[in-house]
Amino acid sequence: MAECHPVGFQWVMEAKRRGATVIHIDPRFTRTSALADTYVPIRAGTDIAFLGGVVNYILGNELDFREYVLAYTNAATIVDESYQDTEDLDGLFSGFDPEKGVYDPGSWQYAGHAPDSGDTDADRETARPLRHESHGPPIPAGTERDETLRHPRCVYQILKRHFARYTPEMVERVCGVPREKFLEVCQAWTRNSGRERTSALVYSVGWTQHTVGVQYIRTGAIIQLLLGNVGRPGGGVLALRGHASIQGSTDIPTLFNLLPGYLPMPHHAQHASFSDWVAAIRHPGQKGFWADARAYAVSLLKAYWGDAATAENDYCYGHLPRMTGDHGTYQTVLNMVDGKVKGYFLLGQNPAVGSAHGRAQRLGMANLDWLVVRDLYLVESATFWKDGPEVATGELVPEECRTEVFFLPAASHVEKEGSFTQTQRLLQWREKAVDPPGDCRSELWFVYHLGRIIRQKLAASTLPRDRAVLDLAWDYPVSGQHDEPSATAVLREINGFEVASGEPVSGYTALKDDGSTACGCWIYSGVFAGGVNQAARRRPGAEQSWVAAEWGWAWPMNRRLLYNRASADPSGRPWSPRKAYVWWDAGKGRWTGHDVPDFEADKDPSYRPPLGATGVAAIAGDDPFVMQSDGKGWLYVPTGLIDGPLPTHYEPAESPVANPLYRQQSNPARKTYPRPDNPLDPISAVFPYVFTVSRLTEHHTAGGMSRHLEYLSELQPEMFIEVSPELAAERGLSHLDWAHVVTARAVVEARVMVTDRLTPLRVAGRTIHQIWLPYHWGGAGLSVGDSANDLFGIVLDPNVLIQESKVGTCDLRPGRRPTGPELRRYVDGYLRRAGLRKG
Amino acid sequence: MGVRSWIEGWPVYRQLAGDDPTGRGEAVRSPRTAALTSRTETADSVARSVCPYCAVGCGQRVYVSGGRVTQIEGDPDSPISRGRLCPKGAASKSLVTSPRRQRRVLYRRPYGTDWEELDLATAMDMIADRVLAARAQTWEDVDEQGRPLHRTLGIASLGGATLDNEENYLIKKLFTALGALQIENQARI
Amino acid sequence: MKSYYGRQIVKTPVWRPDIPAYLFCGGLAAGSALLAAGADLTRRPALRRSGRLTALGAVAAGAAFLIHDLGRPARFHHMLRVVKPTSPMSIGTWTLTAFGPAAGLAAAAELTGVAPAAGRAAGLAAAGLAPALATYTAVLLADTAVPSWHEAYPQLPFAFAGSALASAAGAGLLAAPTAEAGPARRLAVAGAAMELAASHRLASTLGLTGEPYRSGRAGALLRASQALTAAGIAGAVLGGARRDSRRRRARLVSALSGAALLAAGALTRFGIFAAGVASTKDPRYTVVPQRARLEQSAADAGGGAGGRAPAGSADDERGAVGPGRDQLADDRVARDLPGDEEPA
Amino acid sequence: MSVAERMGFFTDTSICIGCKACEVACKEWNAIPTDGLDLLGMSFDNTGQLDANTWRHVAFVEQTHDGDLRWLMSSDVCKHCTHAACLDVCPTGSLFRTEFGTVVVQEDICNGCGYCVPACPYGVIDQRQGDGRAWKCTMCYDRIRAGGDGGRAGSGGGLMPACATACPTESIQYGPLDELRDRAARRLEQLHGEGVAQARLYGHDPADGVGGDGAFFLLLDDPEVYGLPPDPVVTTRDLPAMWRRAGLAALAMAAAVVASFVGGSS
Repeated sequence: MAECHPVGFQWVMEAKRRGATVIHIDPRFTRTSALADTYVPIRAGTDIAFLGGVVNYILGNELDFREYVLAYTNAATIVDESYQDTEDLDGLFSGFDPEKGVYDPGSWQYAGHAPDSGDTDADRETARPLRHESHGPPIPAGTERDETLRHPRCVYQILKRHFARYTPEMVERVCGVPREKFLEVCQAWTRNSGRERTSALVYSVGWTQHTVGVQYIRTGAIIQLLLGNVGRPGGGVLALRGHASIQGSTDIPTLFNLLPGYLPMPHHAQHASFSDWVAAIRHPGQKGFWADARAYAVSLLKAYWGDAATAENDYCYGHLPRMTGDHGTYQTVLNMVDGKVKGYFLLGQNPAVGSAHGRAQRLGMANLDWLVVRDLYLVESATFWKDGPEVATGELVPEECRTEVFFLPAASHVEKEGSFTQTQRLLQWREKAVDPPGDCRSELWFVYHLGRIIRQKLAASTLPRDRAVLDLAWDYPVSGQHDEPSATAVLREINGFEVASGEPVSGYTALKDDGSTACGCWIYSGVFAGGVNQAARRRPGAEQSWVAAEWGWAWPMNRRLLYNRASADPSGRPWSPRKAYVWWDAGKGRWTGHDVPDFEADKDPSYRPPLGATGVAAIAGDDPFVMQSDGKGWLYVPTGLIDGPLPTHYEPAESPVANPLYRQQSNPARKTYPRPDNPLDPISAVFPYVFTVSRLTEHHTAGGMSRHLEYLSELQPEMFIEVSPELAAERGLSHLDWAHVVTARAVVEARVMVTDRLTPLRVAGRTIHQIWLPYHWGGAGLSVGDSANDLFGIVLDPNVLIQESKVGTCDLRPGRRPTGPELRRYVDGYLRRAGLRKG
Repeated sequence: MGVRSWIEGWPVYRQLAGDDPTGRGEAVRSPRTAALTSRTETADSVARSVCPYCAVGCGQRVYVSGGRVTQIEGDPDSPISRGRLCPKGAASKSLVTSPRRQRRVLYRRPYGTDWEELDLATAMDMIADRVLAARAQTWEDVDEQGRPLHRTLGIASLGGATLDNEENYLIKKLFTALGALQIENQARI
Repeated sequence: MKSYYGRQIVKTPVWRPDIPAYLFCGGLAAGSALLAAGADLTRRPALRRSGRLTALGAVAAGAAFLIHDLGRPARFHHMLRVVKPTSPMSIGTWTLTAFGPAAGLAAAAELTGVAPAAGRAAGLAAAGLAPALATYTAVLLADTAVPSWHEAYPQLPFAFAGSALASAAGAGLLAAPTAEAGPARRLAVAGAAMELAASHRLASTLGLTGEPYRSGRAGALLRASQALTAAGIAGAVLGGARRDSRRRRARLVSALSGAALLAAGALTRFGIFAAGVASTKDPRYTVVPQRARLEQSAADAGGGAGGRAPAGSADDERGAVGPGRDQLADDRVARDLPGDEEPA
Repeated sequence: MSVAERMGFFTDTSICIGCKACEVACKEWNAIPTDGLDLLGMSFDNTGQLDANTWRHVAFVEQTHDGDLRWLMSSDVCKHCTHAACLDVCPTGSLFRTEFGTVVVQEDICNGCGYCVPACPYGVIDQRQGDGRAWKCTMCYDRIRAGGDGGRAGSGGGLMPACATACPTESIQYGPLDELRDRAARRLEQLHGEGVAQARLYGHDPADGVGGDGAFFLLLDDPEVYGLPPDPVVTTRDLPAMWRRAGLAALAMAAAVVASFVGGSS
């Protein structure tokens, strides 16, 4: 966190100053470790084993916050009797289909619930679980419970059994963490949680970029729920996101499987009709606010197609494109390699350096008809045809590369107005300082005018496929010398408005499913409440409470802490005065407190839904998780995940060791792309070392915004690789000399930094060396070097289709790598020795 | 300048006449130094902005003089950042004003070996044509069972996550209407 | 001793060879002005003439070197904004500013024969300023954080004064006829002796910070200087003793010894300059004496306090130089870290 | 020039996260050229030292004690000494002491004589290649004397220096020196109370060889570990003694001349 989010880290230091204990777990000793009270080195890719150990410690010692767990989680809920755990099936859950490599999750359901009749394979292809960023998966409201937690099939008991083998000894064996160190963490964490105290859990892409990434976070969530650290101040599972508006680009997604507000992009088979689509979004009998999802969906279609969207034509549902499978960025790039894609837009993104398997990215781009790159600087993805690594190896010859490339310079963040959504769901509006120089333009300008030109060109078309374009509501006011469209007008549309009057709606509860409201993104509804740009609010922090509710605007409904009903006990009183956040004011009959209550403001804690209630009415007065279909925090996930209802340690897709916990080596449901240009080596002696990559404070992601700047480049001027003194001795590496790293995909070279900050670990009875590389470098800029992401292959988490790019296996050799055509022969030699290529 | 004022401006004279006989303070201060002030004070305008790097969302103040950005620094009002910035955020002015920044459209024709210049309006028109052509070539109306597909897999997009919500909204809206499905961004990565 | 990767602490002077050249010229000018004044008062016109002309030539060359060394030569006159008693360079500049015209006037009178009385007055004024001109440069060097200069402040003025006299005497021996060279000869011996004594003390009494005067380039320069000085003394003595027989040869010996003394004067300045430079490049010369001072004062205070760290934090040497977990790492540090290289 | 309160920096290295925001903020504000792109292999330090183009420099020291790793980070800066050698020796009056007690180079005056460079006992000020003038931290003289601006104003009324403004963790604190010294003493006490025995202040003592620093530090190891002199002394402290020795030498010189003229026959 100190490395990549230094300014956010001020709050950790603030907490430390007030007595908080800071624990840092990382494969490598970083600037965060330097300031932490305890640093725990861990083998990359084994966090579930570690966290599972913590769960086992909590349950084994009955250290869970029982009152919270019982009331607010699904610990008491009974699971279907056909469910079989990894304990029963040596690392698999019931329902696994080895042919397809997917689960039928029918047996994972709560007792009494009809099995989900979905198509898990299609769900994986379309990363369906990604929809649940704003809301839980749909299930019926009623559940069987055992409030004593003794029922063998209650979630609590299943959890206990599932994690029983994650003992301190096993943690040591798998993670390389000495058991004393592990127990120190367990004790600190549990000691600092409960009625009086809360602990926060912070993670980043070190968790998400794994074939079990979602389950990593799930394990963290289980711990935090067991310890009562969710929905309470100072608690939480906090994702530190790495880009200014990466939260926003999921909320208002440019993602193939989502529409704004986590509505699903229709699937050709699952959502052939409008009614199929709406029915699939929510479960008819579910609890909570997601039950109103039809209003959100209809309002989106009204925002897209305006007057053309009517009840009679299903609000232009037919205009939406349909998924048939995986259309994610990695599948798309492989399709490019195979010549199936004609044109590609890169809008402020540099996959030649930033995406896994850089060679596939570049060769894919070299096989397009045309490419549009919009960026501030000439990034590697714009110049790959000219000076990319494949030009050096002879795989790419400029005179033979047909890709037509348009480079359009972009406006910077000070040259346009608009909102970013930062890591805690806070929208902040930026004012424009100056006009963009030269040909530089905002994306808003580019997209708006591209749409305008295309609509002009199609104006006379009678083709049915062009109706969606011509019907589009695309009349945004423009101003200034460049006809810049109004970002404010777009934000108003995102907020939503009454179709008849054009008045902004006050929030998503005002949205209707009859076409009388339009709303571009239901979770952002309220950002323009009262006709005021709430994201532009800047009441100084010093002039308001510590929650600072009048700075920017957080979705949903300006709530700063999600599920904050859990900060009060079931009867609505704060768990403790120290940790008071929102509470029930019985006198006024309302929820009140420091934040906007994430609950119906006047629902009494004693409210119990009548039999058969659904939707919001089915949420009891002590059900804090109002977007979950049973109102509870899920320790166990009966539906919605592709790879199991509970987290399980699997080895990374490439690992130097066999899974010490189960016979099942790696995530059985992981998404793979088995093809010759994407070789992966599950366990190999040829690639004996573990490597991991991350960022440096001084650079930003693929370097497009840092390696072109003098002041940042001089601070970290060159690509380097960190190795322990032991590994340096083993491989004959000298400090500051060159070395190269080889994987089944690529070889990259770097200067050697020998440092004690990396340490060999004892894992499963042997020594495992880990090396670390920053992934910022590429061939363009002031500071250039080989790109670490070239080392990775493509293998994805099945739930969200994010690649495993935090761990792999490699070889490490002194000296520089080969150049020219020899380079590929060198890698091929490794592939042959690893048995991954014949001949 | 008269002789008198010249002499009075001579630090040696001021050493003798003033309170700074050793010439290490007041006496040796130059007129330029005496007039120094912060360029943030004299800026024509200040825009309230947000750092474009990571997702902490630090507040920034962008100072403009003569139509040029002269300083970007932390916004002390922000309850998130309290006016602080990391090295990247602190380098924001360089990011925006660097001479290395590309300010003109560049075009590489198929099989070309170097960039060419291209007018922005022409480039926009060419891109629109290529979108329509790719869409026409790869349009899929229905699947094998006759269920609607209404899409093209011939066009893809990958966006950065430093784009504004409003921009992402329009990107998704336009591409969805065009039937382009493979619209992705950094969040997948 | 601990250090930050073996890097130097104080900065190496940014002065180029202009500065030691100036030191030499300034000394030569000062000594020559003195010699000229003495010759004037004792009616040795040839010695006076050579002294006055040498003084002017040397001071002009010195000023040129000084200005050339400035980062912004066009701002030379900014030196005259202030009179700073705390700045030897300011004092020196004003001294030079007074000395230069005086030396110029004396030389002009010498060359033109016009206004001999004014010439004498100017020459005496220059001579009056000369000891300051010759010795302030020692303070100039010593008044820095350069370990081998600062610690040498008691010796440097004598080395510079002696060197100035010997150089001027050398010039006198070169230029003046044998008949008038007696004072120059005696001055050569006196100046050289002063310089040799001071140089010897520099190398022998300064402890660690004397080391740079003995080793490396500075040591070589100073040893060469001492050899030439000795030769110069011998030549001066010999040239004087044989004045009655073989006058041409005696003249040659005098001239050679004069040249040797001039060269020795230049080498002394370059040697002392180089020693200071060398002492900045190794943090030992900064840290060790300061550490010793702290420990001494802590011991004097009767406790272990002072600036010393508690024993628990006392790292071994490599810990401060660079990371390394074990012997392997020690090897690496020894091989690779810049601090272990010989100062350039 | 009215005399304001003496302002200073207290750099608490125990909370420095080594992000180098100070280095960049300083360069952006003062438009300082880069120092070149060199991988130095000194942990994460690739600027090496304070010099004409680096006015804040973050040192990184990796240490191992009994298998425990410690990574020291410290943002160094000009000390703005109470008795400043650079200021004392400057022959042009380019360097001067401001109304805030800080020491500043006037870029319109400096003629690049270079005297200040070896005079500094900390090796801070330096001559810029290609420019010829001497440069160092000004404690953002232009900012701190600007009109006040609410929240971020230092107690002196002006803006905070760029580095202190940026510093994410308040490792760099700017304020009235007296206040900072009190704060530092409390912080030291707190750290000692927490068992951080190695913590010590550096440059805080008005009785030290430079009369105390306007920019002082809380360190976690000996100063030389961070590249700081353990017991710096302003060179001009010895200036009277130097002049006395020079006077003696001058007298000796005059005496030698007199003797050489009166002592012989020709």
